Parts: sequence; structure tokens; C-alpha cells
Amino acid sequence: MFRHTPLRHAVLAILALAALMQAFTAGYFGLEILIEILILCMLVLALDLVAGFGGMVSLCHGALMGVGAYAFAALATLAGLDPWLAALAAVALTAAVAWVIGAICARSHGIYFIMATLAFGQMAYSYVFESPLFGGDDGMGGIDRFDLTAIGIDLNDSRTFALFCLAVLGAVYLFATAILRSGLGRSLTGVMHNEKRMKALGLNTWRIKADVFGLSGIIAGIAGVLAAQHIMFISPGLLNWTVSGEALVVVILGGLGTLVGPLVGAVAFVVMKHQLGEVTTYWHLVVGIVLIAVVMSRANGIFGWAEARWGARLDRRLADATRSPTPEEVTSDA
Amino acid sequence: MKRATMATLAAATTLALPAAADTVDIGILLPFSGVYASLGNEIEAGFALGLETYGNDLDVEIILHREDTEVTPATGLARTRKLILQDDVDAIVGIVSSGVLGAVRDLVDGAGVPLIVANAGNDAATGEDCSPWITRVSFSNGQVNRPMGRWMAEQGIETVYTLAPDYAAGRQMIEGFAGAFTEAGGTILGSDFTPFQQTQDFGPYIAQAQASGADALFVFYAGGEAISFVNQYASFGAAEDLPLYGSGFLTSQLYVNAQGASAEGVITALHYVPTLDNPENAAFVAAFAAANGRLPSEYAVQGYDAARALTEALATGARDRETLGAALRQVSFTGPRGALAIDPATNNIVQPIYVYETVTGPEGMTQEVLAALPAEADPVNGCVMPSLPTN
Amino acid sequence: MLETRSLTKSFGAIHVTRSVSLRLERGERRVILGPNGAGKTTLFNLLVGELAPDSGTVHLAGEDVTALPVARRARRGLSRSYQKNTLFDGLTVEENLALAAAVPTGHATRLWSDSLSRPEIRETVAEVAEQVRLVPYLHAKVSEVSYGVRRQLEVGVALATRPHVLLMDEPTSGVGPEMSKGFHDLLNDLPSDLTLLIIEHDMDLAFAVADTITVLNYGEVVFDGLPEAARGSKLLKDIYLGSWEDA
Amino acid sequence: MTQDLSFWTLQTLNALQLSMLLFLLSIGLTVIFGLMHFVNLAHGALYALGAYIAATLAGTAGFWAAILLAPLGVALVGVVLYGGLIRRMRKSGPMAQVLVTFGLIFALLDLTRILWGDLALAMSMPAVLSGQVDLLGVSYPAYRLFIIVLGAAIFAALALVLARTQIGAMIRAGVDNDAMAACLGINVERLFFVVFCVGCALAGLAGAVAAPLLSVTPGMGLQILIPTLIVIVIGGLGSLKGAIAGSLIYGFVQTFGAVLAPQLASVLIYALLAAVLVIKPVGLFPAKG
Repeated sequence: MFRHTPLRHAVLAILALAALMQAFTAGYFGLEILIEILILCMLVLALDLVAGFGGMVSLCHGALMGVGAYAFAALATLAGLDPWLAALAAVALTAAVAWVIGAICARSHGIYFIMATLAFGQMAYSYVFESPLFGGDDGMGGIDRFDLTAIGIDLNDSRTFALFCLAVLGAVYLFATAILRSGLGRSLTGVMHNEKRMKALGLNTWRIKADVFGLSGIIAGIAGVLAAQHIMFISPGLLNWTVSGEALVVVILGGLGTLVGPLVGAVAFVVMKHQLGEVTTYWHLVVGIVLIAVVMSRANGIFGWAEARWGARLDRRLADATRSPTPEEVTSDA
Repeated sequence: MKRATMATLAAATTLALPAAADTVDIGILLPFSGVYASLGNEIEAGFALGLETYGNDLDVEIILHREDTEVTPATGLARTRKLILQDDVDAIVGIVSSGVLGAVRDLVDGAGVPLIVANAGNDAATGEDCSPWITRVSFSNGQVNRPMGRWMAEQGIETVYTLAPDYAAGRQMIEGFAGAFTEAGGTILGSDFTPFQQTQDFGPYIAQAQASGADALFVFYAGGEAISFVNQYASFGAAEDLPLYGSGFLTSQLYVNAQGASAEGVITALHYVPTLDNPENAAFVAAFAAANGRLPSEYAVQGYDAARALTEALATGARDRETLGAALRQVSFTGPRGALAIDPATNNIVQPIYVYETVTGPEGMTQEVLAALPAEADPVNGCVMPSLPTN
Repeated sequence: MLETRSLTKSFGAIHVTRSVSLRLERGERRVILGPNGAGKTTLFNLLVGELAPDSGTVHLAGEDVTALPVARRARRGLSRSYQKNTLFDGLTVEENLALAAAVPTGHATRLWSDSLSRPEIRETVAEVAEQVRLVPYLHAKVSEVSYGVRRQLEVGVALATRPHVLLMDEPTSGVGPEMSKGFHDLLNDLPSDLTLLIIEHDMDLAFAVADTITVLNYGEVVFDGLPEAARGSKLLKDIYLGSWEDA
Repeated sequence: MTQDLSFWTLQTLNALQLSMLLFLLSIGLTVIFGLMHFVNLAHGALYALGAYIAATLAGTAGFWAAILLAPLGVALVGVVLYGGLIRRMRKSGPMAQVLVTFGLIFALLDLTRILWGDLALAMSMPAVLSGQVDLLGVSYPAYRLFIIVLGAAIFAALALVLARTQIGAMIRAGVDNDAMAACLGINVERLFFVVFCVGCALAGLAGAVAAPLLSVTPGMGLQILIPTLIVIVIGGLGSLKGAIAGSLIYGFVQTFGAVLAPQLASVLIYALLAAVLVIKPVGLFPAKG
């Protein structure tokens, strides 16, 4: 069951501090990378929710994010809806689509579940790719960011937008933990551990799975709306299965089913991608080897490894201490 | 993350010139990974050769900032923002896919940064979406195919079946051809658009075209799809009943060696083939082959001419965004493709189109030019060209 | 309370359950005896709906539930434990019980309430832990406790949904005689209005707790009656002990 | 449109050709899964490797040598992969296995780019197969017929091996219940190794025979992966019957979808997959119930 350990709190605090520092000090491209990380964080939180706590390894979360992005763009630019209203509708639509996919796929398990979600994701991708209404493979432009000038905030400034995304990510993280700590989330964990028993106890397990998949869709939809606003342009590539595959890699790299781990994974993945991308166009090779090494090490990703190595000791020490943990203490211990 | 930024700056390469008085920052925006990586590399090779050939006499230091657009418009846009906002470039060169061009159009137009398009052929970019800041030295999708429609009708071909991948460029290429062909009296018996980058087996479509009873088949394919298509077409042995014509990208110099004998007899039209007989081209082909060990393709010449256009503009004394933008619109020169000029109404290049047949030569496949169709400017297509703010 | 009428199930040519008709009254405690392969577990699977019968019906509290899925039957007060531990292995004993206890309250599907911290669920968990002697192990993970404790938890999870009818599939399977005795006390402590159907191999335990006994052989009911009658029955000795010795 | 009988014959042959190519790929993947519960996502990368090796060898050693050597080369890569990665991953969960092979996709993709470049390669077909054959009233490319015949022959051979030979019986026992098979004295590890290598060789063969038909590009492995996975999931994992049924369904739906409902061509197969999974969540002919 999900719970916050001192190590998790500490890592969250470090990540939040690092993000804030980056947001206030970085140049233009540094901010772009930060925003990219923040949006990826939301997507992998959505994925970890279903994959790490419900055993539903989805290859359609990229497509769900794309549905959110396209719905927002279409409602805001084509239908001329107020951006906030468009965002709300886009998130609701994404959640509904996710719920339906979850409900249909809930009966399948393992590789069949993966393939079923892949099928739905690719259907959405093909549809958008060939749809003249949404600009086909050329994509759609002219997407505006939220207008917060009424309260003195200009989101067209990269720094402000980065901080806005950070705030949204914080809210999304709290939402995800709230789901996991609810009766629904607890039951989901039960379903992952033993679906047969949950049924025998009287639980509609497909409903649990579909509901959480729908909730995960809300997060993916939010990520989509922000992704569309960030680039101010969207193209069908956003829905392709490789985006979902990459998100899955990030979740595993960070630590499946830890919620904090995928955030670490997102930072590691994006930084690695950009760093290597500067040096070589063959950065996939390095990512592939790192991925193999992480999985072969049998640790549950970077964060899972840290938790296994330092988690227990640190938790004990911090439990003994009467003070609340400070980041310095944690770094010195690590 | 700070190190990422520093690495980016370090990656900006300098073309060091002695005692340079001025510097200009040029962004190179090309795909270096993903399915278009080979095109990006080819254009870059041509661009490098162009700078080497024409850039040495200039009293200016050119600093290049190289960015990988991958294949995604979103990435392309993000990289363009970086070039404009962080690297503060004076001009941008490149862009392979029309999707990326569409994505960055508003940004470069709004920011007032001159963009030299070295490939993307999207008709709208020099049509309804035209911008005084965007100058295209490559081609437009309609431009390379319209003359072929008329030419084929003149050859006595009455009915045609068309095939192309189902995406914007594919549809525009076919539209350009079909419009001119029907205007000249021909009939399109049928058109299929194959799922882009998902179709590997063209057999069903080729069979469909054969069943239509058309006089000829006109197609547009590029990259791996071009190789697959030509090979599969040849294996069906349809050449006698249904000869293959196409947009010249189908049998580009880049792929003819992979297509081998399958490409024999295929007739296509394009703005460049390496066998063009003129002194500029002879010099270019020799220099390119010496540097890269292979013959240049149309992509290479587009990079080469992009560098030429840039250096011509610099030679007028232009050094910043405004002056470069104004100067780029007025360049005209005779290059490997023949006499080139920029159409002031659309900022698109005006160039001759060559009809050529792929034939077996002494060293593999080569191109035999059948006709040089005169240069003509694209229709304005709804382009309302505002004058540059400084003018 | 629980009734079957001519319940029949076969896998291919093998008839696992042949026209089984049973009737349990409210509060009745019935033990099912029978050699291995007599179709006892299959009968349980048919009763809770994990298998669908070829013919025949299952009635719960007077209503035909044959067409209902597992979860719907469970929500009507039918609960079961498994012969092979079917627990939430990565979780603690307390979490196992709480997951089960939350189901009938409706909190198990709610987004805005935490099933683990609801007072009524905590109360149920505490009560069940007391009933099945799990209080010392509440905070241990399932993987950390002994096999015997897991058997107790297996029953505890089934009990935590507060069922009206409880089916126990060999609750003492694989545990020593000492713990078998413990189960006797445990069963005696259960509320008297709970209807119990138990598959049991331990004869002493079976006769000690049973109000009535049903004997299955080759999927057929061969005896149905009071324990006293069964104890002396030659039939039971023949099929049950006979096969026991064979095995 | 003039759609007479010969047109249908032609398209049926096209569908069969695509089916057989997919069958060569999916059979290895599905039997490896059935036996080892191992989803090897890098199967597509091995197919691409087969195509590259064949295209390289064909220039010097000729077509037939290339077709023979490419599967052996890929099998050799399979041996290395099995010894270095797969064997160690046997006890890990399916998730870990999926990810290791996902990492392999990344690595192999860039390795082919480094070794062979970004530019597409091609391989010419032998003269004897480059013409057309008159069959059932249509003139059909000989090379495509060759693929159909090759696929059918391999299907027949595998069916025979599985049904009649001792190793076939061992594989069937292993797919059914590997613990039981081990109890029966079958050397399960060696069986896995042999099956894995044969699966790799078949992927290499598929790549080699596909090379003259398609262009050889770094992305071809990723491109074929999804169709292959769709085939084995529709067919049901672990069975020869499932692989052939899935391949035929895919081949016919794709081919006739392209001709009869071109607007739906790209969505059709995904819709079919979704439909199959809704009705039969474990595919049409899974090895186990």
C-alpha cells in the first residue's frame, strides 16, 4: 500500500527545491527542459498510478495525453471556447475516453492488456493522423496559453509558465496520493495483488480498474493540455505508441509503484536525452543499455534501488530524531 | 541541467575566418535522427560545401548553431524557439518536413527571423501562409509536379492512376499533378492514398492500379517507401501495360542504387538531377563527390543553394535579421539547377523542372534528362505578401 | 439459507459434480467429507460462482443466484476461504483484513474516504483479528508470518466481509495437530447465526464441529445426515478411509 | 472499377504473401512466449538484423547464400542474447523481461544505424525469381510466390516436428506445463535454448526474404513489431495454430481493407484487435485455456 516514508518526503523536497532553483536561475533552454520534465512527470504519475498500483501496464497513455492536447486545441482554437472551459472539457473528455478503454481492457491481463491498450492508442493515433479537421500529420498551431493577466501573471513568459507547471504538478501529485489513499486506491492495490480474491470478497474488480484508469486519464489529460500550451503546437506524433513506451521506460527507470520514483526517472531520462543528444545522435543506444542494466540489476529502478539500500536505515534514523528532516541531512546521509 | 546548456553552447561550431570584422549567428534546423536523418545529413553536407565555396571571400564570421528537429513538429518548434530566444540567431536554415515548417511559421514570422527553407515543400508556406521572413530555395509540392502533368498529356497519355502516401505532402504532390494533367485534357482514373509510414506492401495498390486499365501510373513516394515501391512495382512486371511515372523524389539519386535495375525506365520530374549538363553543376558534383564520396542528390543541392543564397545576402552587407530578411528575397543566381530567382509575390523559388528517365549507366543507375521544362512562378495561392517592417 | 438443486458440472467426459442437492438452514454448520477428487472444491466453486454449472441452480437466502457473478453473490453475504492461500501477499495482515472489511461498507470503491482509517472498518478488523487470533501479527507482512498464521488469515479475510454464509475449504490443510485444535476453538467462537459449510479432512475436527455431515464421492452425495449416523456408517469408512489408505 | 475474378485472385495472393511473412516472424515469438512466458520485443530488431545481414551478403555471396547465412547469423546473435541476457532474466517477472527487450530494441536500432548508416539499403532478387508466373489466370511476381511457398513449407515442417517428433512432444509438454515437463526428465533449459535460437533464426529468415521486397531501413524492425504482436495476440499466445490463424487474419484484413475501404485501412486492424480482445480476452487459439 502506498505510504510516504521519510526517504520519499526527502526526495520530494529535494526535487521541488531543485525545480524551483532551476525555474529561477535557468536560461531559456534550461526552462524549456524544466517544463518538458514537469509535463513528463505528470504523464508518468498517471502511468504509475495504473501500472504500479493496479498492474495495468498501459501503452495508450501517450495517446490519452494526445487526446487531452487535441481536445483542448480543437475546443480552444477551432470552436473558440474560453481556454479554461476548453481545458476542463478536454480533461473530462480524456477521463471519459480513459474510463471506456479501462472498462473494455479490464478483462485482459498481462501481454493481452498491453496489446489491447496499444490497439486503442494506435486507433486514436491513426484517426488524428488522417483527420483533415485536426490538420492531419501537419498538426495544429495557434494554441494560446491560459490568460492569467487579470491577476498579474503572464504565462507567455517561460519562467512563469514553468512555475505554473510546477504548481500544477504539485496538485497532480497530491491528487494521485489522494487516489491511492482512498478506499478505491486501496482496493486497486488489492486487485493488483490478488484479483480473484477481491472478486470473492464482493468487489466489482473491472469497475475499480476502469475508475482508476479514468482518474489516471484526468492526469494524462491535464498533461496534454499543458503540453499543447507549452509548445503551442500539436502534431499526431504525440499520440504514437512510442510516447507511451518512453513513459513506461521512465516509470521503470525511476521505480514502478513508488510514485516518487517515476519523478526521479523523468528527470534522469530528459537530462540524459539532452546531454547525450548534444554529443551523439545515437543516444538511444545509451538509453537502451542503461535500461537493460537497471532491469538486470533487479532493483526496482533508480529510486527502488535507493530505497532498498538506504530506505530502512534512513527511516530508522529519522524516526529516532525528533526534528523534522532537512534536505541537507538527507544528502549528507546519502 | 546547467551543464546541458553549456554543452549546447560548446556545440555551436565556428567557421573561423582570419580578422573577421562581423559575426552572424545562423541556426541549422534539420533532422539528424529519426526517419529523415539521411535527408538532414545530405542537406547539411550540401550546405557545408556551399559555405566553403562561397563563404570564404566574405568579411564576416559565420557561427553555426546546429539543432536536431527529429521528425516531430513540436520538437522542431521547441528547437526554433531556442535558436531565436537563447542563441539569438540572425537567420535559420533548414527544415525537412512540412509539418515542422507549419509549426515554426508563426514563430519566425512573429519574431522577424529570416528562414531559408531548404526542403519542406508545403504549398501553403509560400501560399496563404506566406511570410516576408520565409524564403524557400528548395521547391513547392505543386511546382515540381504541375509541369509533369502537362508534359505527360503532351506525350499522348490519356488516362492515369495515382498513388501517394496519405499525408499532406503526398496529397499536394498528386493535386499539383492531377490539376495540370486534367487541364491538359487527361483523365485521372483513380487515386489511392496509402497509410503513411505504415504501408510496406504496395502489392494490393499496384494490383488495383493494374485493374483500372489506365495508360500510366503516377506516384509520389520518398525514402524507404520509394525503394519498396519501385522494387515491388518492378516485380509485378507491369511496365508494359502500366508504365511508371512519378515525382522525381521517387528515383532520387539517394535511392537509385538501392533500387537498381527495378528503376530502369521509370520517368519522373524534379528540379535537380546530378547529370544536368552545365558548368555550375559539373563543378558542384565534382566537389561534392570529392568531399562525400557519392553523387549529390536534390537534397544536397538544396543545402548548397541555401548556403549560396545566404552568402549572396551577406555579400550585400546584410548582417542582422532585418537586412538579411530583405536581402534574401532579392537573391538570384545561376547554380547547378540553372537560373534561380525568388518570386517576390510568394518568396518561393522559381526554377526549371527536368523530366528524366532512370537508365542503366556504366557505373550503376543514372539519369537521362528527357526535357527541361521552363521555370514558372507558382500561382500566388492566396499569398498576401506584406512588406518588411524596415522597408 | 444456502441451497443447491441438482447441481451438475463436467469437464469433458469427467463428471465432477453429479446432481448435487444440498440445503443448509440458517446457523447450520455442515462439514463436507469425501476423498480427494470427490468434487468438493468444485462444488465450492459452483456455489460462489467461480464456475458455472452445466445444469442445476444455486439459491442464497431463497433467491436463485445461479446467474449472478462472484462479486454479486459475495455482496449478498456469501464468503469463502481457499484451500490454497489466496491472500494479498505484499500487504500486512491488517491491510488484508481491512481490504475485505471495506467491501460491504461501500468504502472500498469510494474516492473521498480512506477505507483503512474509517472507524467502523478498524473496528471490524480488530474484531476479526481477535476471532481468528491474529492480533499479534497485525503489522507484519503476509510474507513474514508462518504458514499457520496465513491459514488463520485466510479464514479471517473471508470473515471480515461479515458474511451470512461462510464456505471454508480445508481450513486446517497443511497445519499441525496443535493448530487444528486451535481451529476448533476458533470455529466455536464464531457467531451462532453464521451458516458454515466446511470441507475438512481432519475427522476429529469434523465430527467435533459439525451439526450435519455430507459425504461426496465421485461428485455424488452418498451420505447426508447427522454426524452420529455418519460416524458408524460403513459407507463412509469404505469410501473415505478406503481411499485414504489407497493414497 | 473493374474487379473481375483475376483481381480477387491477385489480391488473395497478396494477402497470402503478407500472411506468410508475418507467420515467419510470429511463430518464433509465440512459441518462445508459450514455452518460456517471455515476450521478446526485440524480435522485430532481429528481423531487421536478418535483413541487413542478407542485404550485405547478397552483394558478394549471392542471394541464396545470403538467405541461408542471414538466419544463421541472427541465430548466433540469439545465442549471445540467450547466454548474456535471456537466461538470467528467466526468473524475473514478465515486466522486467519486456523492459530488457525494450532496451534491446533501442540498442539494436542504433547499432544498425552505426554499422550500416541511415540510408536505406536494398537487396536484389535472383534472376530465377525476378519474373512473373502465370497462375490461376493471373500473372504474379515469382518472388512473392516464393514467399508464400516458403511460409507454407515452414508451417508444414513445424507442424510435423511438433506433432511427430520427440522434440515436438517435449515442446508441447513444455508449453502445457513446464514444471511437469521438467519432472518428466526433459532438460527444459536446453529446450528453451534450442527454441529461442530457432525462433531467432526464423526472424532472421523473415528479414532476409523481406529484404528484396521492402527497403532495408533501421526502422523496419520497429515497423514490423506492432503487426507481429497483433498477429500473436489475435491468434492467441503459444500455439502454431494461433500464429497461422492470426497471420492469415492480419494479411487478409490488411490487404482487402486497403483495397475495399482505403479510408479505414489503418484503423481497421486495430479495431479488429480490440474486438477480438473484448470477445476473447486471450485470443482465438491460446495454447492454454
